[in-house]
Amino acid sequence: MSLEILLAIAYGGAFLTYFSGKISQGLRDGAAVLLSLGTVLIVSSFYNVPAASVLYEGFLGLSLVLRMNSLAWFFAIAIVSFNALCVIYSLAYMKDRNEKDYYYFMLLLINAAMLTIVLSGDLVTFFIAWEIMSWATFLLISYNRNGALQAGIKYIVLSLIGSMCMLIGILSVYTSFNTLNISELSGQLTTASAGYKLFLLIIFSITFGIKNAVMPLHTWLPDAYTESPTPFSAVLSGMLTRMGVYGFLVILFGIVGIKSVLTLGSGFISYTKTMAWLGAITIVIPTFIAMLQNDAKKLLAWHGIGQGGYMILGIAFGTSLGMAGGIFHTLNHAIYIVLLFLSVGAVEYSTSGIRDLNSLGGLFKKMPIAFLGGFLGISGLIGVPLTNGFVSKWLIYKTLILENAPFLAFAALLGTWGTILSVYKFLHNLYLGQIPEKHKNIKKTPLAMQVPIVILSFAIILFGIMPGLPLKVINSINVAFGFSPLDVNLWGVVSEAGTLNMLNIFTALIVFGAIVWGIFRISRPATLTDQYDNYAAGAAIPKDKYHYTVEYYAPFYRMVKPFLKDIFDLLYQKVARANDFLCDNIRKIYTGYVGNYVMYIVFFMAFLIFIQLKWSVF
Amino acid sequence: MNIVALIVSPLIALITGLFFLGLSRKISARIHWRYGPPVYQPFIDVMRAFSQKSITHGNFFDFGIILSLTGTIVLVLFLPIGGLWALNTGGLIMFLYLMLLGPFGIALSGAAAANPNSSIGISRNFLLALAYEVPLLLILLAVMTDYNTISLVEIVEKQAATGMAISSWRLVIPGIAYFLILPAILGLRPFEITGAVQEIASGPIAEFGGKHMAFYTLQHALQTFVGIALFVDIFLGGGTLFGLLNSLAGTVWVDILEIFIFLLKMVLVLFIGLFVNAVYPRFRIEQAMQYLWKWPTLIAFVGLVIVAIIN
Amino acid sequence: MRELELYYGPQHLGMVGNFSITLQVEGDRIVKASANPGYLHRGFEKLMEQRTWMQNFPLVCRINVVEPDHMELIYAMGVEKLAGIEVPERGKYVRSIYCEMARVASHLFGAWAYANMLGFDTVAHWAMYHRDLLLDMFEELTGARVYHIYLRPGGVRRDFPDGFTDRLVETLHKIGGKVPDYNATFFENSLFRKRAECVGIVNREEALRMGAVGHTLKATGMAYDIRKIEPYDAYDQIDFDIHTREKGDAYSRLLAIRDEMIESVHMIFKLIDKMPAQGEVCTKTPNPFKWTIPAGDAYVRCESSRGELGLYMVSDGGSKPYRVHFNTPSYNHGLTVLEKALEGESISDVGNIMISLYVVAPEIDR
Amino acid sequence: MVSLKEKLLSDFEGLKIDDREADRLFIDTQKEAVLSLLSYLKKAGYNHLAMVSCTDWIDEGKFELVYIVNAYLSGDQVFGKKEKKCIVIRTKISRQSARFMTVMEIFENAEPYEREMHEMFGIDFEGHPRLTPLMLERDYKIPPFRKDFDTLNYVNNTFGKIPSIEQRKEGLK
Amino acid sequence: MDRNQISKWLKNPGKMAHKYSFHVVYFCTGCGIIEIPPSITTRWDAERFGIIPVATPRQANLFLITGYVSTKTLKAIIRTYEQMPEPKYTVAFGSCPINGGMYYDSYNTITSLDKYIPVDGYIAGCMPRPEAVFIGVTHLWKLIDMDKADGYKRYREDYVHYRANQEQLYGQMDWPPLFPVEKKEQANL
Repeated sequence: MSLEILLAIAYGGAFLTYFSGKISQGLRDGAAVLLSLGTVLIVSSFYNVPAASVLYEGFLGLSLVLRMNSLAWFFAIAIVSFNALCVIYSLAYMKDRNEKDYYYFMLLLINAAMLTIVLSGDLVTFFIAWEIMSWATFLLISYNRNGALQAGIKYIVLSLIGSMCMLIGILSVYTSFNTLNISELSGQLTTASAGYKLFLLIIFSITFGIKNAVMPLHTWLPDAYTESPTPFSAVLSGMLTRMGVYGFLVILFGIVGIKSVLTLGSGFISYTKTMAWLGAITIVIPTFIAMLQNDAKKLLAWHGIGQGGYMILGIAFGTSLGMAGGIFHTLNHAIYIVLLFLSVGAVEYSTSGIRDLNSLGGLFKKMPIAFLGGFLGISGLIGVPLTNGFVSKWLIYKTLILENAPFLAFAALLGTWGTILSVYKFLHNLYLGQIPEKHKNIKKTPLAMQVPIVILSFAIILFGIMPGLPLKVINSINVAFGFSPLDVNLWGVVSEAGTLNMLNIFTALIVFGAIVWGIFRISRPATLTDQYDNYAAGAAIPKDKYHYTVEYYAPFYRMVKPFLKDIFDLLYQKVARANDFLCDNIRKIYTGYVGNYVMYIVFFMAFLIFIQLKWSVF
Repeated sequence: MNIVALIVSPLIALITGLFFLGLSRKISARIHWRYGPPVYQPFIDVMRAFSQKSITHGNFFDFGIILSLTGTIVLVLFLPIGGLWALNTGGLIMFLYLMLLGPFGIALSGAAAANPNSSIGISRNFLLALAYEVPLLLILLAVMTDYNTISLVEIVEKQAATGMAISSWRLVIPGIAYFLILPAILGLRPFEITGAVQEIASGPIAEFGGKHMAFYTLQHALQTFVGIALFVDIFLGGGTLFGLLNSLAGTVWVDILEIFIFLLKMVLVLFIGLFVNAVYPRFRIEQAMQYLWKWPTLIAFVGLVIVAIIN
Repeated sequence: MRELELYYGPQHLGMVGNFSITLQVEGDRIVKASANPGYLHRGFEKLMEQRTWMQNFPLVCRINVVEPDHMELIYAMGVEKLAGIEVPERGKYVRSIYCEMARVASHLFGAWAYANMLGFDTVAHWAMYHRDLLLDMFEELTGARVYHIYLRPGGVRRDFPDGFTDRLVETLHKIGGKVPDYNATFFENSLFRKRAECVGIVNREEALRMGAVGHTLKATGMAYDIRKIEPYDAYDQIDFDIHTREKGDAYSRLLAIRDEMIESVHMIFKLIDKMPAQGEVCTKTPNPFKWTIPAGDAYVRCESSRGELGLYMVSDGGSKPYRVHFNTPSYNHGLTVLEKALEGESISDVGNIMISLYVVAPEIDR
Repeated sequence: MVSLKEKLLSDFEGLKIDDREADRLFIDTQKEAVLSLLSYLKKAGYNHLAMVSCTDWIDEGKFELVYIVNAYLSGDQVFGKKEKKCIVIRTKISRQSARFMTVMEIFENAEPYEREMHEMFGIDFEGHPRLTPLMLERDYKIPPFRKDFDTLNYVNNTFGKIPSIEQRKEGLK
Repeated sequence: MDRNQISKWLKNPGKMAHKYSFHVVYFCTGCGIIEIPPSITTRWDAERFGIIPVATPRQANLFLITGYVSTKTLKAIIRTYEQMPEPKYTVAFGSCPINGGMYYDSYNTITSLDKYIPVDGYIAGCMPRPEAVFIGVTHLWKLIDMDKADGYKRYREDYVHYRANQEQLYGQMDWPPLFPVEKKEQANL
């Protein structure tokens, strides 16, 4: 099967779904599920099968190329799998919503666009797919209207700034080397001057940094994650945002080449060091902001930013260990953040739209599957041993310590300990504690929601105990980029200083867990009691008023709020004011449609192209 | 060695930990001008708790406490007790993460009990953990950077060759910082915030009774053991005694003696800690955080900077 | 947003006495506190209407378990005023010494409670030990550890035993000798100051408005002390100081208590020095079973260890009181001042503030 | 120098003032005058409400409300400024329709006292923000502090009627 | 520790452990509380015998009821007693819980406590001295040895009656029955 057919199915499927929705709801749902499962099958058949094909010859004199290699496959399989799970989940979640045709169409279109991005062998295809993805995402973020529209506009404005940068980069590359084919470029760029490389890296870093929400460029993300429909939030956080990481990988290792990247700058100021520090900042600050959030999805959104920092930190060092950690973490993060979003979605579904952490509680007996998802999800997010998050974080920490960057390691570890606090609050306020009276008879979680949660929960444990499964694929990516492969087996890393063997720990935990559990069982059985039979200093429990949720870490809030508030409020306000200023000015010239913003940008780009063609300054 | 250690080291830790709990009660009693309970009192308490019929708030309530105890036992396997260790994979990072399982399990269990006192206690516990983790991470990173390894066993072995880490000037600063945060790790008096009985009715364990309480006591004993043992392992050279045992090398006696020396060092550390804790009231949580983020963090940071510059 | 109601007491280790505070909490801050007394309500004032004038002594001391002696004193004073009985000179001194001993014991109990509340076990144990030494003196004097029933209308039940004053002085020296230790480990401990300073502030204006008395008022700079304003017994015979503090927080209240305790010890020394060597200690009263007291009403007051203690008593000319109403200092402190002082404070400081206001539950409930 | 008694007599009508004791002033007044008298005294420096009490004169069919105010004299102040240290104001209200005005606007700390009076004597204080039970949890048909409430009888009828466990078991057989 | 002790420990460790590890839950139900602090602190040091106060009833096995019991307090006592895990022992302090003591005619204090919850031992006196607490505890040891400290068993067996008494006093209780109560079995007194 060739790559064109894959893409044809992906794009065609999106349209097919849309039009079948006009005929019947069931047909559309069936088509969406079948097509997304079909793409999973097709992509998985490409395992270890490198492929390349020319999609279209002579687009503005360039050929559009598709190629499948290990990196592309790794991302492609993740994209289509998560997409399939989210489509299945949507069947139940979106049941009572309007405009479902539009929703499924956009979801599948985004899937196809992402697939095109990872499969594209040249920068033009890359750019076109990137644009399709961005616009479709914008439309889907704004699905809920009102606040969502604001979030969408925030997203698209930043996205367009990113695209603009990328276009500049692509144009300058084209003028310099007369080709946009990635594999050809990687050979030619070695000859370029250091300054040019740095320029290229920075311009692309802005693009991918915006997409991956690296710290100063992250402002679009919290709102977008919070406002979009929850299954799409999952896709957005799981894979779409991580297209930034893919971009970094392609530009750093695929085009510029790691050896030349590492030579850029020296001492304290170098490209990789800066990137690593940005990553570290991206870990620490959002993690602590997440602690202040009261909206379940917003809390996860801030973690989405924070976890992105680990990936950047991993790949910035350009060692095989760090690379493995960074790429593996991309996958792991996708698994648990998708799981967490789906879990929140289930709560939202059952409680008819409540996701305020201050007003829920005690749902774990009512929705055990969603709770399982939430519990394993936060375990992965923290990186509790035996969950997947641990392995990738371990790889990253180890890279940092062995590369003699203890302060970066400190930032990364501190981020983890901040994560514990906020995600524990998440779990506690949603699922544990006292259940409110009105939630005692909530809707059951439908099967279509349970299945993806169970699958992802299983994946968390599986990759946690057998990290060798994905690490072997990642090893082949490492090899493709010219690194020495890691010595991995099924259970972990074998022959590095300080080995990791999850089997040992798994066995130890199982054995001792069995012993402890055995002792627990043979000692006197405990009586099961109601939540109202509880210690309250001798009084009867006040119903609905005996759950500690509001300002869970109140002393800490009081301590930290002044610091976090000042810095970030100022930053936000500045960004917002600048945005307002920009928009106001545009509004003066144009009538105020969203499309006009784009017009403006297109004109600007045309201007840049003109300058480039005339004087070739870039 | 490994198989022996797998069985022996949790037992040693459990017994020593409970003994330490009893010892600390005895010593504080003497500071109060009292006679105090027998040293084996915690054993009786655990036995009594086991024989009581507790209540449970559901399976997750049970799961939390089991996870907590299991995690702490597995944590002990990573600790070299003298020359005795069972597991050595993942290094100190793994150790740090496993240290989390104990409080995390208690937290899950306490939250499943649906008691706000528990929840407040847990929130305090996590905040305190965050507060002391900051200096602790700096300290451990300084050690790891100095020895350029992440393996705990290698650290102990390298110390055996050179004497105590705390006698080398680079690591004496992190050592001091560790000693400052040790009461916080052990939950001793100025930092006895989590289970402050007079404030939040013993916090996370407010709903624990019977076997749950017994499990918690065992976990607490192990936690106490681990907190002190980590200090002894990283800074006081584990079971070695300035090479005095070299003459006996190769015999079984070395292993046994090393364990004894290790435990003796631990008792010494405990004693000093207890004398500090007897003359302080407990902090408010934000005061504890401010303290921990001030001096210990500063000292640990200086230590890490020095180590990082030298490497 | 879900409200949280926390119950602080009655079954709570941080609650000294059977009292309950319902806290509405946001984060760890108290939004609203409402005191919930009555767990110890026995209807004393009703019961006393059904017993004769002398039978009421066992009841009256049980109103305040921490410091029963001032309760006896106020009741005796009330009866004396209604019946027009005078106390002999030596009896006055014995009464004053007895009451100051009770004040020291009560303040030591307060120190125990305060130290215990902050997890300050060592000091708590010391304070309780020293209080026990004083209770031994009480036992020698009256035959009981806690409820002494030593006072009676017209004086005291019996004179001091031989050598009692020497042993009392010795005991007080023993306790006083530990004051530097207390200062070093407790009152001037930097950590303790961090906990107690700027907590539960009741400034002078608020204190006056809410009718605070005793050390709560002394901590705001008001030297309001009945022993000075309306001297009873032998207090006008000796000179003593009223120690005040300015800030009105928990720490200054505690220091006011400490200073008062030390001053009390000095007062006992002065009283012993000045006491007439010989003399009656009690005026003769009629047969208690036939004793009737002329009709009328009286309001008497004295300074207990927690502040102004008042008694309004009505007699209808019979053998039993017609109406008795105690005005106890904890009543205001526990029901009005405490609720205000707790607002906006952290839940870690509930016990801290409560003990610093020295709320004794049975006194409220009666 | 006009004494306080004369001043009060000139400013208020229908007061019966008794100053038999050196530092007490007992005032009997009409119930309408209580509020104005209290605020007058507060302005005159008697700014501390020591207590609010009540006596049940069952033979007369009256409740006698007693307000005791005194001056917050500080030890270092000159005592001559206040000629009487305590002032006791007594007023009688009907026992059948026991209601009165709250004095909380004048003295804030009257709140628990009035709550207690409400509970123990069944007097309604108009304008009081929370007349919820303070001490008692049980319902008593007659408020317990009234003279016609027989405690021993009540105890025998309530606690005495509750059988012991053995008796209950016997009853089953 | 004599040999008798050792054989007892071996025979029934749980029971022996209960004897030497009394975790006390108490609250000031009355005057008796004033002698608790002396008995757990320096002078008498109850911790010698393993007696220490704990915060919540869940962790306790000994309930000290320290003095007269008002009706409002009785509710809290029942609640606390029911939350204690079995085996649990109750010791009541002073004369008042036995028969009302000097408050025999008070409208707000109950006269005999054992109508509402089972009491394993009484320490008579007003007030009992701290020594009496220890004598009470040693007496409780003997009772435990003889299996006569069976208040919790009686409570379980006769729960219907206890509950009926409680409901007779309070009307409807705030919490559901601890043990299942069958309606027809309910006493008809």
